[in-house]
Amino acid sequence: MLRFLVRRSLGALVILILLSIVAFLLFFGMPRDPALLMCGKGCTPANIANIHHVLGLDKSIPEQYWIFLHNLVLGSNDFAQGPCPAPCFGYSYHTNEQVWATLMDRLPTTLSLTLGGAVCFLILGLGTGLIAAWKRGTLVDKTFTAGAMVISSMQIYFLGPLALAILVYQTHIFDKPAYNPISNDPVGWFTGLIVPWVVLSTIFASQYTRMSRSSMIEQLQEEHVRTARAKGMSSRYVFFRYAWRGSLIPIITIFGIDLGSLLGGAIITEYTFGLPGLGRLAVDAVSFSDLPLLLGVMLFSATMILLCNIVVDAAYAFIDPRVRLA
Amino acid sequence: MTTVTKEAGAPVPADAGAFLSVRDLHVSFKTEDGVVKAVDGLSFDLERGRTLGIVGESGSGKSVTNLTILGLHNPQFTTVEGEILLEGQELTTARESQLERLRGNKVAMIFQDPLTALSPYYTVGRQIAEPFMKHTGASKKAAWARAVEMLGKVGIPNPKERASDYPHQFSGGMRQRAMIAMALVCDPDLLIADEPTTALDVTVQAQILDLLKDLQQEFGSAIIFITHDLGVIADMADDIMVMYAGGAVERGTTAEVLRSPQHPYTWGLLNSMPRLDSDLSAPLAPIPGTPPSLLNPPSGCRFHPRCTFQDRVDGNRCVTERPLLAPDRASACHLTAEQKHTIFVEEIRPRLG
Amino acid sequence: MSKGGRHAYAALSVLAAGALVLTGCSKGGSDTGGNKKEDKENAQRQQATIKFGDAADSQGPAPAVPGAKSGGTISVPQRDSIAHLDPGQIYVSNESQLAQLYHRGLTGFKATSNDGKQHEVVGDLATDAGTTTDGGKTWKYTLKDNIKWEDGSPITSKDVRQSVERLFAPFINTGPTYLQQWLANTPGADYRKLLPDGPYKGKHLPNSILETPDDKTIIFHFKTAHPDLPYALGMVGYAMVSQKGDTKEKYDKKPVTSGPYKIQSFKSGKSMVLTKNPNWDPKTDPLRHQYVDQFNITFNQQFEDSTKALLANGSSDQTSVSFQNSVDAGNLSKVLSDPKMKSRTVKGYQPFVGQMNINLSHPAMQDKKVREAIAYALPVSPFQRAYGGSDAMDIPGGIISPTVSGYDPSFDPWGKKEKPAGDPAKAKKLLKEAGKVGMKLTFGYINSQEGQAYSTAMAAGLKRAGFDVQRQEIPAESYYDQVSKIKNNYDIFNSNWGADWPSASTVIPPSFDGRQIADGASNYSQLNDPKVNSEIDRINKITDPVKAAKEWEKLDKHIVKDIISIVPTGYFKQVQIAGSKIGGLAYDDILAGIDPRRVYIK
Amino acid sequence: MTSPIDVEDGGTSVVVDGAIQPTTTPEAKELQGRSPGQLMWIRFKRDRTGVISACIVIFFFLIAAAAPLIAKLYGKNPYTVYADERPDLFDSAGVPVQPNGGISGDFWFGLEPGNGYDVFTKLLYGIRTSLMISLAVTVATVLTGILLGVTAGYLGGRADYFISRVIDFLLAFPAQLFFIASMPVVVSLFVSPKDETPVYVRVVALIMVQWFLGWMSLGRILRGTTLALREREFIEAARVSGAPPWRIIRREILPNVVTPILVQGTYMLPNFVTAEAGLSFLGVGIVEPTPDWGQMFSKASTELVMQNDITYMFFPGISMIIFIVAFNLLGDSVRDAFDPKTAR
Repeated sequence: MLRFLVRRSLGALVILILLSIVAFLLFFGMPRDPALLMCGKGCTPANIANIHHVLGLDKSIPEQYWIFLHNLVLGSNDFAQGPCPAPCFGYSYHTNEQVWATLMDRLPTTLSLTLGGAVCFLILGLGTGLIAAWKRGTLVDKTFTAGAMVISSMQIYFLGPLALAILVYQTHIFDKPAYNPISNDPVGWFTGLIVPWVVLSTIFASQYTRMSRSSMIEQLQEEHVRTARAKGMSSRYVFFRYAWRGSLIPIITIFGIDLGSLLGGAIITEYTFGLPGLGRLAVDAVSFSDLPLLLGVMLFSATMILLCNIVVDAAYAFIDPRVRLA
Repeated sequence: MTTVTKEAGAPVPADAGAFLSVRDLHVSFKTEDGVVKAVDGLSFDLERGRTLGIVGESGSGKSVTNLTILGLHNPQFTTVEGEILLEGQELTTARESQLERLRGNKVAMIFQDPLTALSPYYTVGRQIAEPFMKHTGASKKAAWARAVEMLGKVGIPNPKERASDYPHQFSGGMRQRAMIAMALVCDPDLLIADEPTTALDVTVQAQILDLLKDLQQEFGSAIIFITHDLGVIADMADDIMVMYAGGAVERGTTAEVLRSPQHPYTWGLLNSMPRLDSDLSAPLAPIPGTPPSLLNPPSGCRFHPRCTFQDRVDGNRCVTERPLLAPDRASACHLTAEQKHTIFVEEIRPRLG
Repeated sequence: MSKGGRHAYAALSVLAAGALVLTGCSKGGSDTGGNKKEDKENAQRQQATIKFGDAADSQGPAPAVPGAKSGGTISVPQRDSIAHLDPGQIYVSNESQLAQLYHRGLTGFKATSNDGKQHEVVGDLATDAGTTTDGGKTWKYTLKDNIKWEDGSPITSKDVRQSVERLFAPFINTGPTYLQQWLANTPGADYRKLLPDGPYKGKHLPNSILETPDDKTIIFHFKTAHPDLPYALGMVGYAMVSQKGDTKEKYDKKPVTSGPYKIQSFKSGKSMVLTKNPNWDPKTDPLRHQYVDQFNITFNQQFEDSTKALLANGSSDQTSVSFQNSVDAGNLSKVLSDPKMKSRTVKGYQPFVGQMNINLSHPAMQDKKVREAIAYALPVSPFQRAYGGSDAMDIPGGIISPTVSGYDPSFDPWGKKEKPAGDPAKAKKLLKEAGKVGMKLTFGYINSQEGQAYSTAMAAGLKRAGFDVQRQEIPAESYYDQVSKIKNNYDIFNSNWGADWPSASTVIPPSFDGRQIADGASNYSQLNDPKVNSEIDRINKITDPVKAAKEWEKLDKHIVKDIISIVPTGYFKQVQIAGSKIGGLAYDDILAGIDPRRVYIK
Repeated sequence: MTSPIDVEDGGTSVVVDGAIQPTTTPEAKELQGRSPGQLMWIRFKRDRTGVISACIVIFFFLIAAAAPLIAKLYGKNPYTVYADERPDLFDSAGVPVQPNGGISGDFWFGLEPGNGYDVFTKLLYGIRTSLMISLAVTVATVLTGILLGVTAGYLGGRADYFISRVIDFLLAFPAQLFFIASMPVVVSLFVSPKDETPVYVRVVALIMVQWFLGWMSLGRILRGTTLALREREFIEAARVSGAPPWRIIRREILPNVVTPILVQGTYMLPNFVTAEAGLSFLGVGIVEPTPDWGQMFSKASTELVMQNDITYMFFPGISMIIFIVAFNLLGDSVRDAFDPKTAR
C-alpha cells in the first residue's frame, strides 16, 4: 500500500511538473500583457517595464519558472504584497490576493457543488441503472434506458438555463443559485445549490444509469454469477452480492474521472449558474492573463484529477481482491 | 440399471423409477439472426448412483440440456418444450423459488472453467458455505466448518487456512477441487459435471476424475458427465449418450458404445481421437466439415452433409427423413444394423488400431 | 469621481461579459413613460451648475438629513469587490463611493439638495474650496483645526505633501492623473519624471511646485491656469494618506482612515466591516454624517440577488441597501410599476456617455460627407438594446451628459430620437455625393457580450447605408490600449467617457484637445482642430463655473454637429432600490449611485 | 474445447469453436461466405433504430450542407438585424413583443432576443458551422489516432513507450481548462491581436485545440488492437515474406482496425459537437454574428432570454438533443452490426 502510494504520487508529481511547464509556456504564448491591465491610466512603456519588473516578468522564462517552483515548495517573503507561505503560487495580478488563499476561498463552492451533485447522481444513476438491469427487457427498463439516453444527450449549457428559466425566473420556485457557506447558513447553502445539483445530477445520473445497467447485465452473464445461481442462491442475492460487486469496477473508474474533473472546476456548470467556484476562477484567470492564478487553478485541477485516479486505483483493490497495490 | 430408453415423446409414468427423466426436450433461443434450435427432441433417463456420459462436439446441445435442467437459461429469450422430471417433479414449469431450493441442494453443477466460474470477490470458504447455509439453514459458523471439511475431503491441504483464500490464490486443479467441494456441500442426488477437467492439465485431470469417482461412491449421487473427450468418458461413465446438433444420435452402455459404435458420427469421434497404442503412422481422421448451423439445421439426418456413408442408404432418405433413435441401445441412422456392423468391423476398427 | 478610468471600464465589461447583469435586459414594454418629464428635469438641471463654496459652506457639521436617527447596522450587498483601499489607487466608482465613508480629501462635493441632484464644491479637510488670486495658476489651501487620523494624530500639511508626492511613485498606477499632469505641466504619463521614486528616496517636490510653509498651509503652483483644481481634489484619488502610516504598496491593504468610519475588517472578494471612527469630528466635516453605527458590506452580490432580497424586504433586508447595485433588468418593470416598491427606488444617470469615435487620422475619414453619412447611418438602438433598453440607456444628443453642467436636452443633430436605428437613406445619399459607396469601414469593437451584440447590429445598419463594414474584435482587457494607439487600424470604434467631475472640462479637453494626441491618450478620434484647441484654452481659463458650462456646451455642439469626430451612442442610467427601513435615500449624481454618507435607519 | 451457448445472453452467439477473427466469423463463412462489410451492412439494415438514426443524422448533415440554399428559398439570412429593420416587433431591450419569441408565418422559429436575428436560418447555419468543425476534428483525431496508435502498436519498444507516456500525460490534462486557456493563444498564432480575427481562424483554432486533446482514446485503442494483430499469424507471415513495414501496416493492419475506427468515430463526433458548443457557450469559440450552435446556447443563457423569451432556447436545445441521441443510437447500431456479441 505504501509503495503504491509512493509510486503513484511520484508519477503524479512528474505529470504535474510537466503540466506546470506547459501552462507556463502557454501563458507566454498569450497575446495579452498583464501589465497593460495593471497599468491603468497614463500608461507608458516605462510604466509597463516597471510593472514587468515588479512582477518579475523581465526575467528569462526558465528563471521565472525556477522562482515559481521555489516559491511553491518553500514559500516566499519577496512579494510586495506581503509574505506568502508555501504552497505559494504568488499573488494574483488582478486581485492582489494570495493565489492559494483564493483557491481555498473558492474551493468550498466547488466542493459543495460537486460532492452534493455527486451524491445525488450516484444514488439516482446507480439506482435507476440497477432497477433497469433487474427488470431488463420490461417496460420499466425500456423507459429508463430511453430516458437516460435522451437526458444524457442534453448538455448542462442547455438544461442549466432551461432549469433556471423555468424554476427560477418564470415560476420562482427556487432561489437563483448562489453559494452560502454551510457554516453560516445551512438552509441558504441548500436552497442556493439545489438547482445546480438537480441539473448536474440529472445529466450525470443518466450516464450512470446507462453505465450501471450495461455493466450489471454484463456481469450477470459472467460464469461465476451463473455458478452462484446454480448453487441455489436467490436471484436477489446473486444480483446484489455477485453481479453488483463486479459491475462497480467500470463505474468507479468513470466516477473517479468525473469527480476529478468536477473538483478541478466544473467550468460550464459554474459559469451557467454564476457560482464563484474554481471553474469560474479559471475563466477569470484566463481572461485577465493572471499567470499566478492560472497556474494555481491548472495545477490544482490536475492534482484533483490525479488524486482521484489514485483513489480509484486504491478502490479497485478494495473491491477486487485480485488487484494488489504495488 | 442402464439408461432407460424409450420411443421419443412416449409418456413415462412418474413412478417408473428413473431418478431423472428428460422427455422430448426442445430448447430454442431467439436471436437477432433467427431462432436457434439448440436442443431438438431429446429424451433420456438416469438412475441414482449411475453416471451418464454425454459426448458431442461444441454446440451439440450438451451444455444447454443441462443448464435447462437447472433452469439456468434466460427465460426471456428461451423457449423450452418437453418434460424434465426429477423424482417425478416437473422442472420446466417449476417456479423459480422451487428451482432455487433444488439447485445446489438436490442437483449441483460443476463448470468447466473453475477460474471464471468462481467469483473473484469472495473467499473460497464463503462461496462453499453459502449454499450450505441457504439449504440447510446452518449458522454461519457451522457452514464455515462444513466448507473447511469439504475442502479437506476434496484433498485441499491445510483447508482451514485455505478456506479464507480467494480463488485467484488457488491453482487450477485446486480451484476445480473447490468447485467440486462447493457442488457436493449439500450432498446432492444429482451432480452435473460440465467438462470439469477440460481446462486442466492431464495429471490434474486424472486426480479430479479419481476424486469424482471416490466422492460418488461416498455420496451415492447420480452424475451427468459432459465431455467431448471419449477417453475421459471411458473411465468415468456407466452409460454414454452421443449428441449431435441438438439431438442424441447414439446411446448405450459405455462398453457397447465404445466397443461397437453404430453411428457414423461416433465413428468419426473415435477416429479423431489419438491412442497411445495406435500405429503412429496411421493418420488421425477428423470428421470433414463443420458442425451445422442451428439456425437453419440440415434437413433429414442432421449429420448427412458430413456423412461419408449416406450413399449406402437407399434413395434420398438421409436428406429427407430424420432417423429416429430407438430405445435402449440404439443409434439414429438409416443404415441397417447389418451395414453398421459391417462398416464398423471392416472399415472403422482397423483404422482405430 | 467616476469610473471614467478606462481600464476600470474595460475590466467591468469583462466582468459583465461573465453573465453578470449589467448587460441588462428588460421585459417587453417596460418603458415607464415620462421621458418628456425627465427631459424637463434635465433642462432644469442645466441651469443648476456647480459652484465653489466658500468658508461658510465648508464648515461642519453637514446639514442634517430630515428625520435622520442615529444607531443601527446597515448591511450593504455590493456586486464588485473593492480592489484598492489606498486612495491614490482609487478611481473606480464603486470604490470611490464607499471611500466617501472612510477617506477625506482637501475638497469635496456637497449635495445642496436632498435629492442629490445639486452640488457645490466645498473644503473638506481644507477650510474652503481653495483660493486663487491669479486665475487658477496658484491655489492656496488651509487645513481646518481638529482634523485627525483614526489613531488620533492630527492631519497636517506634511500628510498632504506625502499624499501628493507619492502619486508619482511607480506603484500608484490606477488612480487619476490630473493633478500630477498639472504639476508637471506635461500631458500623458511624462509627469512621472518629475519625481520618479515618489517621496521615498528623500527627494521632494520643490517649493516652486508644491509649497507647505507651515503645518496648515498648502500652496499649489501651476505653470498654466487650472481653475478646476477644487473639483479635481474632490476625487477620492486625491484623498489624504498619512505620512507616518504610509507603507507604500501595503497601504492598499491597510490604509489609515480619516472619515467617519474606519475599516474594522476587509476580506477582498468577500466582505468589509466599517465601524465608527471616534476620532472623526463632525464639526470639521461639511459632507458626512455618522448616523449608522456599522456598515456590513458583502461583495459578489449580483444585481438579481440584491434586488430579490430587497424586494422581499425580509426583516434583515429592511435595513439593507446597496450603494452600487442596480435593480436587475428582469425585475425593473415589476419594481417601477408597483408604487410601493417604486417609493423605495432612486434612479439617475451614470456619468458615462457612449460615443462612436471616427478616426480622423485615416485619410478616408477626413471626408466630412463620409463622417456625416456615418452619423446618419449609425444605429444607436443596438447600444441601448445591448445594455438593457430604455431604463438603462437614453438615446443621446451631444456628449455632455445630463449630469454635467451645460447639458442641453433639445440637442439632437442626427434625428436619433426619431430614428434610433439610423437613417440609411439619407446616409446613402451623402455617401453617393461623396462618391464613396461601398467604401471599407473598419469597425473595432470590444469583445464583450454587449460589444459583440451592438457592434454586429451597428455594422448591419452601416452596411445598409452602403458601407463595407469590417468588424475587428479587440480583447476587452486591452480594448482602450488598442484604440488609443495613434496608429491603429480602426476607422470607427466606440468608447465610453465619463466625466471625472461634473464639468465638461473633464469631457471635452481630454477627448478633443488636438495637442493631447498621444499613444494612450483619450483623444481617440485624434481630432486636431485649431478652433477647438483655442476654444478649449479659452474656456479653461474661465473661473466662473456657470459661465464656463455654457461655453462648453456651445463647443460640444460645434464638435458633434459641425466637426463630427464622434457620434454619441447613449447616456447610461440606472435604478436602485433600498430596504424599507432605510432613510435618507438619494441618488447622488456625482457619486453615480446612492449616497452612503446620509443613509440612516428609520 | 467448447464454448457453450451463452444462455444468459439469449445468444446471438451460435458461434462455435475458435476465437473470433477480426476479418471473418465462422458463422459468416458457413452461411454465405459474405464479407464482414456485407455482413455488417445486412445486420445494420435489419436494425430499425439504427436506420432511423442514420436517416436523422444524414438529415442534419444535409440541412447543414444546404443551409444557404434553404435560407435563400426561405428568403432570409441569419445576419439581418430585425430589431433595427423591423423595430415594431421589438421593445427597446430587443425582446420580441409578440408571444413565443415572435414566431409567425414570417419567422418560423421566431426572432432572437437582442439583435433580433431570424432563429430559423440562424439555427441552420449554426448547425452547419458546428458540424463542419466537429467533422474536421473527428477526421484529424482519427488520422492522428491511426498514425500514433498503429505506430506505437506496430513498432513497440521505445516508440510505443514514448507514445504511451504522451497519451498518459495528455489524459491527465484538465481538458476544458486547457481549451479555454489555449484558444486565445492559438488564435494569436495566426493573427496579431490588433487585426481582425477572421472566422476561419477561430474555426481552425477550435479544430486544433480539440484535436490536440482528442486523439488519445482512439490512439490507445488502436495501439492495443495493433499490438494484438502484430502477433497474429498472417502478419507474421507477411513479415517473414519480407514485406516492408509500411506495406504490412497498409495492407494487413489498417483493414483490420477499420471496425474500432468506425465505431469510435461515431462516438467521437457527437462528443466533439457538444465540446465545440461548450466552448462557444463559454465565449471562447465562435462569436456573434457567425451563427453557431453553441453560441446560440450562450445567447439562451442570458438573463434576457431566461427572463423574457424561454421559447428561444428550445430551438438549439431540442435540435441538439435529437442530433446527439440519433448519433449515439447510430453508434450503438454500428457497434452491434460489427460485433453482435456485445451485450446491450
